[in-house]
Amino acid sequence: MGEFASLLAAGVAQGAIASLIALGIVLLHKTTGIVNFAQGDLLTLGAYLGVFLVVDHHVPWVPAYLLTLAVAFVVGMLIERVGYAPLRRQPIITVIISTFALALGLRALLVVWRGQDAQSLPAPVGAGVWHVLGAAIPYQNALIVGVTAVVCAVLVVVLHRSTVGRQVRALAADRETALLQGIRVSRLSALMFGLSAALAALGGLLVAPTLSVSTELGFGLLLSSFAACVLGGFDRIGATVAAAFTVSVAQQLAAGYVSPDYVEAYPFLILLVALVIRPRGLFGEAIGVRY
Amino acid sequence: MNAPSTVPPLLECRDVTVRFGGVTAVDGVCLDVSVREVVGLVGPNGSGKSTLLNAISGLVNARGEVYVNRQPMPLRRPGEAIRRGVFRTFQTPQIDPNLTCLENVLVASTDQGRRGASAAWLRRRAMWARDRARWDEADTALRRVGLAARANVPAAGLAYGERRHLEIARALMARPSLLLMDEPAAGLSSTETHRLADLLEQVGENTGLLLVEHKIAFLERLCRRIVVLQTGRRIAAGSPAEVWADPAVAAAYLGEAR
Amino acid sequence: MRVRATDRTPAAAESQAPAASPAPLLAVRGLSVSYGQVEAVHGIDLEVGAGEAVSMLGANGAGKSSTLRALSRLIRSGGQIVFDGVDRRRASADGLARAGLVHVPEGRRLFASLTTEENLLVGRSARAGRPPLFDLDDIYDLFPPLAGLRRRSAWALSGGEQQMAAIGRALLAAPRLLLLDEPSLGLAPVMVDAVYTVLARIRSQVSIFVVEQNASLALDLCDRAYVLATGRIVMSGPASDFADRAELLASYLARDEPSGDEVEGDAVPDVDPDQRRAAAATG
Amino acid sequence: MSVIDQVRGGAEHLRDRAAAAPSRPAVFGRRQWETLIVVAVLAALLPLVTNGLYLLGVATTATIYAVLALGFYFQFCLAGQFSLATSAFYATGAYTSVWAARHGGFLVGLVAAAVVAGLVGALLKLALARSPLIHFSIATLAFGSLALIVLRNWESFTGGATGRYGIRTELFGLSITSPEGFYLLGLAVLVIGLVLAVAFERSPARRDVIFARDMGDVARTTGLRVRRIQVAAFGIGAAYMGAAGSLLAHTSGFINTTSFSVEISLDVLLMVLLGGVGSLWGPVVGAVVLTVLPEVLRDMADYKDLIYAGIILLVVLARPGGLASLVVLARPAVVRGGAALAQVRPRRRAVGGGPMRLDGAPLDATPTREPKP
Repeated sequence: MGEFASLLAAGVAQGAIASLIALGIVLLHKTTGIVNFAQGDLLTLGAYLGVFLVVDHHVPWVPAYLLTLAVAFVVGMLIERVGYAPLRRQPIITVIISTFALALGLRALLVVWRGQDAQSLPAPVGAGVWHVLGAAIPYQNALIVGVTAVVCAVLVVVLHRSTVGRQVRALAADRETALLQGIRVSRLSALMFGLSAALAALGGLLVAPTLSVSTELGFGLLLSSFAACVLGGFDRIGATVAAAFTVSVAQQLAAGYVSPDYVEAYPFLILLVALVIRPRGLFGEAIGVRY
Repeated sequence: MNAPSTVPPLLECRDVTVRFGGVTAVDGVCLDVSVREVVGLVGPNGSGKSTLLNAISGLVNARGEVYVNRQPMPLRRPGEAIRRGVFRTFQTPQIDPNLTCLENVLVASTDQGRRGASAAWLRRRAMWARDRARWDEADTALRRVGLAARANVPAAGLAYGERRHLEIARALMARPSLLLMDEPAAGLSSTETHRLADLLEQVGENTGLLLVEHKIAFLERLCRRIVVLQTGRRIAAGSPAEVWADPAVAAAYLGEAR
Repeated sequence: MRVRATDRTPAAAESQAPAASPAPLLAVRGLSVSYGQVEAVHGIDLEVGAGEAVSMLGANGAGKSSTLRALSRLIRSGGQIVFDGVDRRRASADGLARAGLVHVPEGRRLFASLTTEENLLVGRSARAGRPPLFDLDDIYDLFPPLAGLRRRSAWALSGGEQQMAAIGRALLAAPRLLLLDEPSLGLAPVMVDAVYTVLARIRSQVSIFVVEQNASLALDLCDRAYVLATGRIVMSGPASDFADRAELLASYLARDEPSGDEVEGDAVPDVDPDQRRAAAATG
Repeated sequence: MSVIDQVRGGAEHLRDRAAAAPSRPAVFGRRQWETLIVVAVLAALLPLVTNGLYLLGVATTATIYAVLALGFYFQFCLAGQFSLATSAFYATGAYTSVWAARHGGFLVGLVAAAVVAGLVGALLKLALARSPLIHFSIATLAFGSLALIVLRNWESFTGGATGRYGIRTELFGLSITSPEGFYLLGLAVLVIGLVLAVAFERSPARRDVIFARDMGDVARTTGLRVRRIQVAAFGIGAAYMGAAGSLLAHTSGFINTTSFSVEISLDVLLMVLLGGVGSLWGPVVGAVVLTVLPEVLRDMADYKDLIYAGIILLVVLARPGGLASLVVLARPAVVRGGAALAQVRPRRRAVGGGPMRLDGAPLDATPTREPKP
């Protein structure tokens, strides 16, 4: 029993990180149609900023985390200016490829700034462990799940209750008609780039204490977040978060009970099998064709 | 044109229905086109004309039955119609800017043989022979629509009217038994509209035509029978003269007479 | 004074300015839209006075929708667009909406994934500080069927219900001028009547410019009307001048092709000069 | 696939141009065969110019990446399938070749690598045929990672982490060991790849795959079997990548899973973008440039990626057509250049309605040099 619980706990924690990144990707895709391949490297940026502030400059972890999110937000807005706005008329694939270039550039900057050797970020809640149902759950994992739950709750409330949330969903549904309602579409797009970057950076800050921080950190996690986005159909936030947890828990259970050396392979296997059955993702609906 | 009753039916639509969420764009429409008959399909904006064409050519989810030469045709699959000789053009001419005019026509060739990679690598001689025959056919089609001089010009450089004619050349290349046309005369000057009518008159001699169009003078010259749709339903059908006299049609366009 | 289409004068009929009213709320001079698509607009002039209701009639493909999309800055256009005394050619679509020129698009285009009430609330984004003309309850009074559909997702509404919600959404923006693009499109006659009854009720509070095919209802609602055919205004004048339905139907169905754009093509099939400019304009 | 047939095909074209074919698709007018022969001859002279182990090694790697990039050209530029599984097909080809070469030398290994990788690619595309572009691209990213993990754990086939070493390369009975030999082997495979690519371009298959890529459902209503065309094109691309894997194994003599990281998929993508997506020369130019560049930047290793990113952003923002459209040798595809040509060339009316050459000049006129756009 203990082993199941600990696998489940590990899966839930990993699912939380994957959902933070996936949320950023889906929100951005819904409002701008762009899939940002630099999302993973924004996560790495968040982790490194955390290390820079907390380890190098002994900033207390709450202001350090807030400052990191603010910086990530600004970087996200910059990416919108450099990688999205000038390519307004280009086909989507050119814009996606420009996010590739930005990802490469960001990773190179991090290498130049922090060098190659791995670093680590101490867990803000200490390295203690909880014993629940025979499973040893590190405090950090609990913090990850807690923060993610709060972030998701805030997002749902803002999107469904507030004016700006309704405007974001309107923009996602029909950009041209959103313009006709007087919604400041270009400003909102920039905000969405910032928000998705901040979500990724938050993911970085939370996962850093559990793994060693290297320039490749983000890209590895990105793949399982993409799997969640595709399974969620790139469309609905609830479906994406559910898919993120499903994929991560399934991965941990399969690693525990089937064989550990394929641990990284399971999310991809799940994604491929799901896509063969549901070409548009588990929850994706057929998109009406207009001629 | 011969009376439709004695001529075998080419296209038969029974209760074709298309629904987008709460909106019923096409509502149980029945429509027939006989072999070598030219039928007009008219109606105010939003009456479901284009959606009906999309349903027949498998581009939108539709319910109901459609028969071609009395054989049932499965809906919702874009390739089924052409396999039964039903070709369609679009409201906005669908031209591939990355190919030349000739290539835009050649792709519709009914000769599917020796066109793949294996032919390109292993049987080039046979491939050339087959392709030259296609070139001749495509060249004649381009001449018929007056674009022979533009054979090698990339389609991206064509003016709107020329794109419209290129799509018709592609239709000729496909040698369909039934041609569905979505507002072929839209955006054309009156000269071009007359020229298009001349061309379609020739085409209509051995090919069935179903024309969605607003230019009534153009339709009257080509069609013996016109079907009128309003809000997805068929509200009138008959010869052009009968249709224009029908008060329901005037109401469909102008609203209820006050 | 009504200028008839068959006159040999140049295509753009000069519109007779109504009795000396204050500067028009919306004044359009030489509006032209050219792109590879079907509708092109060739230099039209029109006006809507404050508190006035004006209609633009025309058959399919006459250029009605292109005119509205140009007015609301969704597409680029030539000519001058003066709204509220300010030339708006540089304005963005969302900026113009916030200035009070609110456009109810063709085909209603509600936000499918939002509920009916959420769609209405989004309309307030364009109010931008203007005192509210209507609040939510007023909308449910004007359109009773919507009261029962607050929580329903917009994609599940019928055509008529969607049209009501689209107009309600625009009214919540307290528009200074309401642009309506074919409100009768695809609606059953009983629904069209319901929509026009509401438009008649709000006439006193909002200036209206409605583009329509359904001439009789539009003419009942409006003071003046223009008729557009192949991108040119061929008739304009007070609504009473358009009683002759047969003639109107004739211009709708392009029975008598306006001779204005007759082009003598030479042996090689030449292209209508407008089309070539259109293609060139789009590059 | 007999090489003689290709050469005859080439000669056939030279004869064709003189024969007064009726209006013939313009793409056949371009001098692709001549360009190919010039490139092959020039490249073959390299061993005479230098015998440095290091330089020939870099040149051999350039040929391998050029074959990989050609495979990506078939999948992305021609068929429009944005795939990130290049490294998986590359690895599959390498290990298959090592396994097959034991039974019949390099040629058997090469063909086996291409066939197996090609089948895997075709099956992947077939299985995901109805997925939209973004879903498919991410699925290929997943497939790439999955395949590498499977290969790493498939000890019997791949030798696991230690990999395969001491790979011998026998061709027609003699064993190739010298750097010149490896380079010429790489060049030979690249030239065969180019011959097949040019033959594919000069056939109806090119227009079908481009129409299917650009027009989707409209192509289906026009009668094209879009799924079959795209599965074939994706499979052919994967076969090229398998062949490149075989080349890597036999010219480096040693492979293990670290030689096939996901970064290779990114590098090949960047090569094609940098080189140009408009013609089959783009990928080749991009591959050579991006293989040589890091060697030149050797001392600025840290900044390598930064410079890459800068170049790519510049190319994507400034010249969507990529470098190839600048290189004189790589004639721009008639498609992109054609539009400029159409305007530049005075419109010549057919005199007396006689048969016309494709570029509008009356038949008897000698083919004028078309101005470079």
